[in-house]
Parts: sequence; C-alpha cells; structure tokens
Amino acid sequence: MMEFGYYPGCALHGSSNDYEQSVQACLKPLGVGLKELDDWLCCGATAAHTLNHMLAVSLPARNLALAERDGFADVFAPCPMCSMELIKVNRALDGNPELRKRVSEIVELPVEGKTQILNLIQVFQKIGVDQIRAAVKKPLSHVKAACYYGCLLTRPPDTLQFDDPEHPRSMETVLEALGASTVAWNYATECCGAGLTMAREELVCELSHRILTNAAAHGANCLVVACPMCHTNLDMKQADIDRRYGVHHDMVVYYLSDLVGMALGVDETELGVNKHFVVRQAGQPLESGATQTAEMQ
Amino acid sequence: MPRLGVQAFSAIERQSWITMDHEESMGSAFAATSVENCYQCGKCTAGCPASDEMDFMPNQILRLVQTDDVDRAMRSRAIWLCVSCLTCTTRCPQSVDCAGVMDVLREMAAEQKTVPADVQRVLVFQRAFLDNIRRHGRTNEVELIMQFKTLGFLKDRNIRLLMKDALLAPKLMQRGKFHLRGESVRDRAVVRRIFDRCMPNAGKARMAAADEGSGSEEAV
Amino acid sequence: MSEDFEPKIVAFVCNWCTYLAADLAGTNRLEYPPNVRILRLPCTGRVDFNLIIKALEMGADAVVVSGCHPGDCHYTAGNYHARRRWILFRELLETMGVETDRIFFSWISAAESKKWQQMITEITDQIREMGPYQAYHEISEATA
Amino acid sequence: MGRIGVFICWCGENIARAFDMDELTEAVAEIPGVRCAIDYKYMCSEPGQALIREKIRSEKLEAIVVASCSPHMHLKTFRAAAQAAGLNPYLVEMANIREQCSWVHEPYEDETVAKAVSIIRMTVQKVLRNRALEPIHVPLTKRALVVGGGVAGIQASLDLADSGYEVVLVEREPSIGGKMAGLSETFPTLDCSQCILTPRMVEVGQHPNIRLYTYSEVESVEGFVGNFTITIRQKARYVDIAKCTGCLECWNRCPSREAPSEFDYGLTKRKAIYVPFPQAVPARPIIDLNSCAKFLRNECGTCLKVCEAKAINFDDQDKVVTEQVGAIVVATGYRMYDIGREQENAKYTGYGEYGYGQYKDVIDSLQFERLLSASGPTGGEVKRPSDGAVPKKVVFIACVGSRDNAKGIPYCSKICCMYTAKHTMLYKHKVHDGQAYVFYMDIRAGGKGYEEFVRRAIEKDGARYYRGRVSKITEENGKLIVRGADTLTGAPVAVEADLVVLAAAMRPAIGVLELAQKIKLGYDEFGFLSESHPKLRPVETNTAGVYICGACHAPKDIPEAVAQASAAAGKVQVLFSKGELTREPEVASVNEQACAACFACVRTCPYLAIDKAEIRDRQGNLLKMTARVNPSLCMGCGTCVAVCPSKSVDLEGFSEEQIYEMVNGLI
Amino acid sequence: MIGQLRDKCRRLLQDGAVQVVIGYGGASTPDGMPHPIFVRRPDDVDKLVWNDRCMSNLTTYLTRDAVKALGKPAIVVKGCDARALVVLEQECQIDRSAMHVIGMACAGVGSPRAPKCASCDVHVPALADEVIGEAPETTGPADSPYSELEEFLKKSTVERFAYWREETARCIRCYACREVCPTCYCRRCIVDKNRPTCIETSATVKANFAWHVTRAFHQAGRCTGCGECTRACPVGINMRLLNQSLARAAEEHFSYRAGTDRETPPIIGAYGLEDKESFIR
Repeated sequence: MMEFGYYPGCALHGSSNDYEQSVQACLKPLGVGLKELDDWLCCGATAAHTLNHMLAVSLPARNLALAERDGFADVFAPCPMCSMELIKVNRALDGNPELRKRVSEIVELPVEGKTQILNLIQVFQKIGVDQIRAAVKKPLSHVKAACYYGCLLTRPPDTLQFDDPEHPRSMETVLEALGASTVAWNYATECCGAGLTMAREELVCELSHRILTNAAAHGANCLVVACPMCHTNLDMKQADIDRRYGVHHDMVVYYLSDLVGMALGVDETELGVNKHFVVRQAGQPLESGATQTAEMQ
Repeated sequence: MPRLGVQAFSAIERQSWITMDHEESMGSAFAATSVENCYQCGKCTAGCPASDEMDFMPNQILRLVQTDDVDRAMRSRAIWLCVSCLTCTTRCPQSVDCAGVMDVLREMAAEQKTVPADVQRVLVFQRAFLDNIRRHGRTNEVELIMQFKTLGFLKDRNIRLLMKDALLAPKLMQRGKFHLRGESVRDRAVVRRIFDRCMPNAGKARMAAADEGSGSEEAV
Repeated sequence: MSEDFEPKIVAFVCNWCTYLAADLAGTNRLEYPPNVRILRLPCTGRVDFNLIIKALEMGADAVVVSGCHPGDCHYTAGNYHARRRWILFRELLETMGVETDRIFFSWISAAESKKWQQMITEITDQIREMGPYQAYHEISEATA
Repeated sequence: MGRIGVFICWCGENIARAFDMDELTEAVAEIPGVRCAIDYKYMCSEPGQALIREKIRSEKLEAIVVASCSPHMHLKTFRAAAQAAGLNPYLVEMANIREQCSWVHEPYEDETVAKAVSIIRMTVQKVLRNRALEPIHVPLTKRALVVGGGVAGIQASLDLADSGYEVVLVEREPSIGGKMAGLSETFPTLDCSQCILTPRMVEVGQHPNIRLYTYSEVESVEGFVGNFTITIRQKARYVDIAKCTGCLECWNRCPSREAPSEFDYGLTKRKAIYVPFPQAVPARPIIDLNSCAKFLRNECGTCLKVCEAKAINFDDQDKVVTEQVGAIVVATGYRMYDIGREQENAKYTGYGEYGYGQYKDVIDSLQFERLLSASGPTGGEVKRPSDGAVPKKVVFIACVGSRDNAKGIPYCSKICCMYTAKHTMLYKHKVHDGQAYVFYMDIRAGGKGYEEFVRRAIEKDGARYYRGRVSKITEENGKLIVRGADTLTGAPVAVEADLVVLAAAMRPAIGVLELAQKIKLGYDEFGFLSESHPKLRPVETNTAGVYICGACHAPKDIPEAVAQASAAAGKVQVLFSKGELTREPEVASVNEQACAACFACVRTCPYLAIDKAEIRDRQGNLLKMTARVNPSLCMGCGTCVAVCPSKSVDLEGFSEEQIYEMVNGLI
Repeated sequence: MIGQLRDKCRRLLQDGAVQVVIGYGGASTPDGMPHPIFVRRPDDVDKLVWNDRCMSNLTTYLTRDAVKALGKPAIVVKGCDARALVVLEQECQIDRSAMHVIGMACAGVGSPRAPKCASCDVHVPALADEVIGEAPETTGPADSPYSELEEFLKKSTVERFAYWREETARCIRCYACREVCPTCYCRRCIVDKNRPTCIETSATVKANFAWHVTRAFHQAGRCTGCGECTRACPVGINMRLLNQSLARAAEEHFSYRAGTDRETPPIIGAYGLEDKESFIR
C-alpha cells in the first residue's frame, strides 16, 4: 500500500471538488492512499506573488513546514498552481540559508525545503505506468484525447524539471497505457487564462476558445487536463464561450484521473464526472460528440 | 523616475529569491533575472497569450524598467493583463524572468496605487482573494465572489457584471460545487501573524475598494 | 623614522610585462622614488624563494616580485606556478616571523606604467615609515 | 675573466641631463672587472657603434655592457655591433639607465646617481659570468600537414604546394570540398559556389606536391616545430581507389537506396555504394557498411560483380600511415548547431518551440542551400520537403542558437545575416510570386558590398524583415504558423508559412577538441581554437609550427576563411624559408649527474620540453634516471630552475650564478 | 606480532621474493632504541624486533644507492612511514612493484608518545602488501596535527622571529635532519652547491636561518610529518613547526595532504587557475 502526503488546495475543496473526488476514486483501486496535510493553508496563488512576494514565499513555506513536521517524504498536490508554488519555494529555500532562516521565523516552524512535491502525472509515474496498464479493466479505445498541460505543469522548466516545456509527452504516455489514443495538436502548453476567470472573463474566453477549437480541429473527441483552473475555464465556461463566439464546441473535458478511473472500471458518478458542465449523455458513444451542454437560455 | 527605478531593481532582485534555481548562488540568480540582460528580441511578446490587449508589449515593459521609467511600467495595463503563464520566462534567450518582473511591477503598482481604472478588477480580485485567505487560511469561494462582485461594482457600477454568473450559482449547487460556508483552518491566528509579518498593513486590505478608488484618481 | 633613511628595495620583475611597464613609466616620464633596484628575469616563474632570502640577506628592506597578470604570461603558465609557490612561501615566512608586509607580489602588465609608478611610490613611503628591516639586518651581521 | 668594457650613452640629453657624465664614468671605471668605461653622446649611432667595435679590438674586451636605454630597445643592435667586432653577441648586456633611471628620477640627486651606478655594477657582475653562446640549430622538414579539406584547407594546401612545398592534406570525409561544395551561390556576388570551388578541388587532386588522404583522420602528433611525426588513420573505404577507374558502374547498379544523403543533409536518399557528389575529389565511390546489404545480410554483392577494375574489397581494413612534416595548418571548419531537442552536451538545449525534426518543412539553412543548388535534390527548384510543393511564403529565422544564452551559445555566428539575405534573394529569383519573411534581431552586414547586398534583398527583392525573435512554430493543416514579434511596431506577428528556414549557429566541427589535445592547441569554452594573439598573430598558435585558419577559429565567411588560409600558408612559408630553424640559445639545461630525477621540472614545464631520460653505461645497464631538456622546445622561462630543489637545472643567460651576482651587485 | 613478522620475512627471503629486509633491529645503542638493520639471510630474521620504540622511518633508506645495491627489498613500515612511500613513488624515486611492504599496525610509538601519534589517523599502513597486527581501537577522533603550530602562531611576528633566531643560532649544520628525511634524497643538496652559493655553509645565524627556510620549503606539499628531522636534531631545533605550517597551507589552500593520495599530482609543479590571489597587488 503506497501512501502520499496530500495537499488538496482550495479549489479541490471548493468548486473543483469533482477533481478531488476523481483523484481519490481513481487512486483507490491502485492501492494508493492519500494522507491530507493537517491544517494546510492556501498557497497564495497568483494573488500572493502579485501583491506581496514575501507572502508568496511564506504561505507555501508554511505548508512545506507542516509536511516536514509530519514527516512526509513526498506530497501530492493535484493543482498545478499549488504544486508549482510549493516547488518554487522549495528550491528557493533549499539554495538559500538566509531566506530559510527568515521564512522559518515568519511561518513559526522550521523549514528546510526538502519535501518532494508531486503533480497528478508524477503520482501515476510513481505508481508505474506498467502497473496501471496491467490494472486496466475497460480499455479506452473510444477515447481520442487532446492532452492539455496548460502553463504550470511544465513551466518554469528549470524549477519544475518535470517534462519538456514545448512538447510534453507524460500525459500521453499514461493515456496510451489505458488504451486511449491521443492527438498531436498545438495548444498543449498554451495558456487558458488561468486565474483571471473572474477578473478578465473576455480574455479567458478568447484563450480557451482557441484551445477548444484547435483540439477539435485535430480530431480530438475530448480534452484531458490535470488542473482545476483549466477545467473551470474549458468546461464550466464552455457555455459562455459557445455563446460569445456563436459556436457549439461540445468538447468533453476530463481530468486525467477521470480517464484512469474509467479505465480501471470505476463508476463515472463515483469519479464525479457527472458534475462536469459538459457531459456525455449516458450510453452515447464519445465519438459522436453528442453532448448536452449546460446551456442557459 | 530613478528613485522608483532603484526600487524596481531591488524589488526584482528580491523576486529572484523565488525564481532562483536552487543550485545557483544568490549572485548569479540576480544576474539570471536582471532586466539588464534583456536585448529586446521580443520573444516574450511573440509568445504572450495576452499581448493583443496590452498597451505595452512585455519587451516594452522590460525596456521601461531598463531605462528607469518604472513609473510608466507601473501605470501600464499590460502588467494586469499578464496571466502569469510564464511562457515569456520559459523561452527568454537571455533568461530574464519577465513574468517575475511583471509580479514585482504589480506589487509596486498596488503599493503606489497606480492601477488604471479599467483593470482595477484584477487587483480587486487579488486583494479580495488575499483578504479571504487572511481571514480563513483558505479561499472561501462564495464569500470571495460576493466580495469581488460588490467591490468590483463599487469600482465600475457595471450592473451586467454584477448580475452576471449569478445564474451560475444554481448550476453549481445542482453539482454540489456550491459551498455557502467555506472551510477555514483551525489555527487562524498563525495565518494572521504570517500576514502581519509579510504585509504589516494587510488589515487595510479589506478597504481595498476605498484605497483603490482614491488610488485610481491619482493614476488617471 | 630618521629622515636620512633611504629604503633599499629589490624588485624581481618579469621581462615581458612588469619590466616593460617600468620602461613605459620612463617613456611617459612618470616619476617615482629611486630606491628600487630592478632585476630583470624572464618570468616570475623563475623567481625562486632563495632569491628573496638572498635579497634580505644583502640588506634589502623590502622585496617586490612582479609579473604578468594571470592568463597573460608570455610563457603561458609561469606566473601561475609562481603564485602557487608564493602562497606556500608566505605561510612559511609568517611562521618564521619574517615581516611579510615587506614582501610584495603584484601583477603589472606592460601597459600599467601608472600602476608601477604608484606601487613603487607607495611601497617606498611605507617602508620609509616602517624603517630599515633591522631584525633581518642583525641576523645578517650576527655570527653564531 | 676581467676585461669588461662599459659604454655609457648620453642619449643626447635624455641621460646626460640627469648625471655629471664624467663623474658617472669615473665611478663606473672603479667597478672591479671593468677594463674601460667610455661615455659618448649617441652610442647607438654608427660612430657610437664604431667606437664600441674599435674598443673591443684595441682593449681585447671579453664582454661589454652598454649603459643606455632598455634592452628591449637596442640589445639586438649592440649585440650585432659586438659580433661585427668578433665578440660573441651573448657577451653583451645592457644597463637600463634611461627608462628606469634618468627619465624617472630627480636629476643629479645622490640616490639617482647611486642607482645608475648600481644598475651598471649589477650588469657588469652579470656579464662577467655570461658565456659565449651559439644559436641552437633545429633541423627542418619542409613539408606541411593540412588538416581539413574545406575551402580554407584547399586554399592553404594550394598556396603551399604552388610555392614548391609538399603538402599532406587530411580530410575526414570521403571527398574534399567541405561545406562550401554544398552551397548554392555565395554572397555578396552571387557567383555559383561549385563553379568557383570545384576547379580548385580538381587542382588539389592532381597537384604533384599534394598528397591527399580522404576519409582519413589524424591519429597522433609527435615531435615539435620543424619535426612533427603524424600518424594518419585511413578508414576502410571498401573500394581500392588506386584500382578504381571511376566508371561508377557500381554506383549505377547498386540496388539499395536507404541511407539519407550526407551531402544533401538528409533531404534525399543515397545508395550504399556512392560518390558523395558528382564533382567529388577523389571521384571514387565508398561503401557505407550500415546500408549495404552485403554487410547487413551478406546478400547482393552486385558492385563486386560489375566492377571490371576489381576495385571492390569487402575485406578492406583501416590503414595507419605516418608522415613527417615541419608545420601544421589546422582548417577543420565548422558544423551547424543541432536545432533539434537532443544535444550531445547538457550545455546546449535545442529548440523544441520551433519543431525542427518534427515538422518536415522546418529546415536549416544548409538544407535550404541544397534546395537552391542546381546540383541539389530538386535540381535547384525550391520545393518543400513534405509534399514537394513550391512554397509561396517562406519564413527565415536568424540567430537560431546564436546570441541565445539560454540555449548555450552567446556568440554571434556572423554569417547568418548575410546568407539569410542571400536566401531571400535567391528564393525570390526562383519563385517570383513568393514572399520571404525574415525575423532578425540586428542586421550585421559589415564587409565589402555587404550592407548594399542586404538593402538589395529588402528594396529590390522585397524580403520583409521583422525585427523580433520567433516564439513558437506550430503546424495547422499544412501551414506552419510562425508566431513572432515586430518590436518596431510593438506588436506580435503571425505568419502562415509554407516553409521555415532556421539560420542555425556555427559550432566547431566534431572532434576538433580531440585534435586540439593531440596538437596541444588552446581552445575556448565553445571549442573554437585559440590564436596566439588576436591582433598581431591571428593565425599562429601557442604551439610553434602550428597555424589555424577558417571557421575552426571562429565563425567566418568564405572570403575571411580564404584570406586566413593564405595567411597561414604564408606563415608556413616564412618558417620554411630558412635552411634550418635557429632558436635563441638562452634555454635551460640539466646537470644530469646532480639531478635527483624527482621530475618536478617535468611536471612544471609549460612547453613539455623536459623529458625523463635514462643514463646507461656502455653495456646498457641503467645507471640513473635524469631530467633532460629538449633545447628545441625550451622557451627559456626558467620555471624549472625555480622548482628544482638541488638547482640541478639552470638557464643560460639568466643562470643562478648570474642572478646571485646581480643581487650581490645591487646593494 | 613479532613472530608473524619474522615468519613473513623468513619466507620472503627463503623464496627469494626479496633479497633484503629493511627492518628494526635489537637495541645496541645505550638508549635502547631499536636501530635499522638490513637482513639478507633467512636465519637472521630473528634479529628483527618490533616494539613501541621503533620510531625511525625506514623508508629513507630506500633511496640510498648502497641499499638499492642489496637487491629487491622488503621494508617494515608504520602507517605514518607509509605516507612517505606515496611521495617517493609520485616523485619516481621508488618502483612500488619492485618491493615488498610489510605494514605494522601501530598504536603509537615513543615514550612519552611522539607528538605525531596524538594526531595519527593512519594506525594501519596504506598500500602495504600485508598488515601485521590489529588496528588499535582508537579513542575518539585524532587531534588536529596543527595544534602545536596554532599555539605557536599566537606569538607576535617579532616574538616568532626572535624564537627562530635563537633556535637556528644553535644549529651546527650537521644536516642530520636532511639525512633522516625520507623525502630529502637529492644527490647533491643545494647547500653543497657552489657557484653560486645559495646558502653559506658556515654556521652563521644568517646562513642557518636560510638553511632552515630552504629545508622546510623544499618539503612544501611533500613532508609527511614523520617528525624524524626534529627527533634527529642534536641541538633540538623544533623543525616540526615549519613542516606543519607548510602542511597546513597545502591542506588549506589546495586541500592536499602529502602521501595520502597516489592519484593527485604533487602541488609544486601543478597550479590552479583559481589559486588564491588576495595577497597579490
């Protein structure tokens, strides 16, 4: 039984709870347990490093300190924003005693910056793609996915040191293990507008629209993401986008964990797929793309 | 405005703690991120997803900082349109942390209240967001949205934007994504203390609206 | 110190950098005290610690060793070898109580005539301040 | 020895203004060992030198000191004068009382005078112990090795061969010609590259003074200037080029067509037995093991059957030959920065964002040269690799790799601005309704007719230049979307291109470092070879007798490479112009009996001029080991003397004895 | 231990694996110190002794022509002595393969213990063909080998100079220090060289001072701290201090300890681009 420290982050305990549900559900059959970080704080996200750099170090640092205190070697942070902030601070602390000292005082806990932070894909890699392949019950032959990494899964590369920032392949590798096929497309690492969902809606819609369009153009029948913000912008906002541009994208947006779960035979409602805004009608094969969009007249 | 210029550099250097690659010494970390390295090739602009709407292109922002015209950079809309996607930083041939510079400029602009009116919503949101964390330790979406909407409305009196998404609530609710009472951490005191240490005047964050109001007048 | 004391300074310089700097100082008429005696050697790499001792025995109040800057050695590496020996030699002199503030090492390129002038002037004044290297002169005269 | 003459020069007023010359002369006359002290207004003038010559004879002087200016000024002069009077020149020393005394100190001050006297005294002390020396004679082999058969190597070889010296030319590839052989037309004159190069190649192939080793590499280099022994490995070619008549029947009949053509940079396939290109020198085929059915599956063997000359030899082996040469010219040229993501060295990171190697229609500039070349895979028509369509919009991107710290290359590759302008022109000439776009950072067109050339590309041939780097290239249904910026308007630019040409950086050829280590050459962090002085000795290296030219030294264009090649050849001719090499005899030598053979000197010597040697008796029994200086390598720095604990090594001209006596004389 | 030692040597001589064993012989001198013996016949191996008074460093004999003439040697070494072998090998004075090295595990020698033993970290000799005896259980980490020096350096420059002036004044120039030193193997010592005379041979303070500077500096990065020079000095000049100062410098600036590493070349004759510069104008 494998166990990881778990840093859900605000989104997964808020409007993106379907992501948490999905992650939990798909990891269970793989014999992976998640132990939530006790009394974790928000990582501060864009707001912190927009408004106060010291806060942008301290909030993640506090969480790293908690992880160290409770002796987690590695901590799983499903939200790329969170994991990036945590890793960034990890690196900064690791290289810089003065900063360590100062931050430890601020967050009232000693912090070394030695915890390893994992994103969703890395968790699957730790489990082992072959183990996953072996555990597949329902191969996803009908899935033709466009893997969407967005920004923070691969950027900044020298800090994250995860996957190629221009042509990442790690998600594809996992999906191919599930028997799904993937498309080569051009927006895998383009930004969807991220945290500006509220603040600059029109920009977010524009960017997300490009992504949805390009995915479809390359013959994908669904988008796969590993980020709550990307999912919000591409799924929840899809209706707005459709209206704004007078199109009908019909693009189902899965979390990577959804597909892993489905392949392992986990029930879709258990994965929270039914909570998505763009959902496939029960029984409808994906290819047909026949979906009902949460459209409000 | 040299005085600001100096500040900007120090701020950018402070920023480089965070962007610093762990095996690098602090010295080289500064070098890595110093705006002096920018030779205006425009690769940042070329790759920027938000550049279409920007008043200054990312490379121009860097140029302004280079030439000590930080004031104009701070007053630009561009820094608030930046989505922090880090594409610029990732592809910069001179390893300039363009996104990091944007952060610092936003921070300074916020401090000095030089945020153009039409992009204040971004700041308002970020302020509301932080204030939210400050009080709960975690974001409390409903409250955040409410606060953002009202403050935003106080800013631009835009009914449509105020009402917009209101209809989203039921949809969220129907999907169990709507939590009227959000979570809080147990040890809220420590959160306060952290905030106070990092931003002594955080207490005023709640008054963001008022601050900004006056600020924007200055700005315009 | 008595006004009539004239420091004796021996300079072992390399033929390709510092010696040329001293020549250039001449061409530019850069005046400096005449207390220094310049001894031309091919390279600082040639300067053996015995020479420094010998100069002290001969009554020098200060010794200067000067050559090409790192990377500029006419013989590619002579000055690097010299530097390494000096590092060790200074430690030995420290232990033996030899006044290492009377022994100067420097890099002066063929172009740095000003640096040469300034250095010799400074050193001469400094030694004038410190006075003759009595301690060493004594052992040089003394018989066991 | 005690008959020293001291000649004190007034240098007009330069010295005389500082001293009472009579007193000075008297004081000097008192110095022990001084036979006569004479002062004169201008010692370097003819009458002055005559005076010296006369005194040497009349006073039977055994050595002289000229007290005047710096030895760097006139030592040669006075040594010559002495020689003319029959005195060995190494018995002449100079006392520098001008630059280092009269010019820098208070005139007539006691200290000033005292200094002058002691300078002279110490020089007298030295010269008393000078020894008559003869210049060292080193035999000289008047043959040159040229490494690399590109345009630089060809030029150097021909210059040397035409001036009557034998040349050994070693080329790694099966044919000489280098990169230039693959170019279309050359800037700024647009003359056809092959038309100007191939005649020179043929000349090399036929020149009686040139021994050509193609498909060969330098294995080892022994010896020193004038006397190098070179070991050359001739790689197995499986075709005996002596027997081969060049009928090329084998080539025509070879069934396989699998391997990507090296000469066309993979744009076409070539056969397993092939001639790199039609004008190759030698125009003889070679078999590529990795694509030949005979070697892969032991089938076929067609070539063997069809070859009347019986030149095919499947059992061919590498051959190792040695050559004696006196000088070496290194002209190993460049290779192109590998744009793909995979790099041989962590220092470099490729361009994932440009999709080179992923999108067929993103190519590098050497590939584009082939597309433009009449001898190229498309016969000179511009057709794009993916579908052979004629591209209507071509984007050229400059500084790919160059000036890109993040990718590992901060330097400017110098020629890209020019050949990119050339590319836009040639493209326009071939595709009249086509449009060329260039993304650049700066245009560097310094050179005769260069700026005009670039302007022509823009003004006459309508190339559109955008000042900005490209951020990303993506492919959308057959179009390449190039997302760049125009920093002049301050706006992003997207071009839908049919073909993208990347002007990749220049890097030194593969294997140059290994070669440099064999020859003991310096190189910079990027692997470009170092000249011994950037201004005054641009083609010499710090290893005597070794010269560099062309792009192995730094990025450069054809005219520069050729000029440097001729310069290098010129330097070799200077070296060869003498009957033998003579070197300054002021070198180190070992007292072999006293030497304790700790070999500190061997480890120290910057010129590897000291060897570990054995002393044996007549029966050949080892008596002892000793260090031994090779006088033809020693440069006389004397570092060995300083590290020798027993002072068993000493340096002529600056001997221990001389230096100690100088110190004695100093004070 | 002694039994093992003798058996080993007997066998070596019997098999003709070596022609001579350089070892410690029974005390003949009044002070009862074992003295070096050169055993050439198997029957003589019983003359070999081993005890905590075997202080001398026998490696010094390896470079003597007279000893070389005896044929292939086996040599008895303590850990500290063995370091000299490394230096000699690096300086091409011995061919390690052409000799047999018998290492003696050693808890320390001399009574009172020799100063070097306090800081000993080589109780078991390196590069010995075999080691006789068990490594003593060391009590805690070895002291700093430089404690004595650091103490001395607390004196002022003037005091230090005065000290050495007194010390060297006593020197009678017997060169015992040179003779016992394994790494002082020059065929003709620099002091015995005239034209020029670098160091006067008369025992004047000046000349003595110069001699001790020279002796010490010639050991820079080479002295393995066996302390024989100081032990041999009839007038008791503490040369160990000088050796220590150079050994410490080598360690501090070039992280080099003579005789501990066969691979890295000696520091004199090599250089580093990053060598310390601060004291150079």
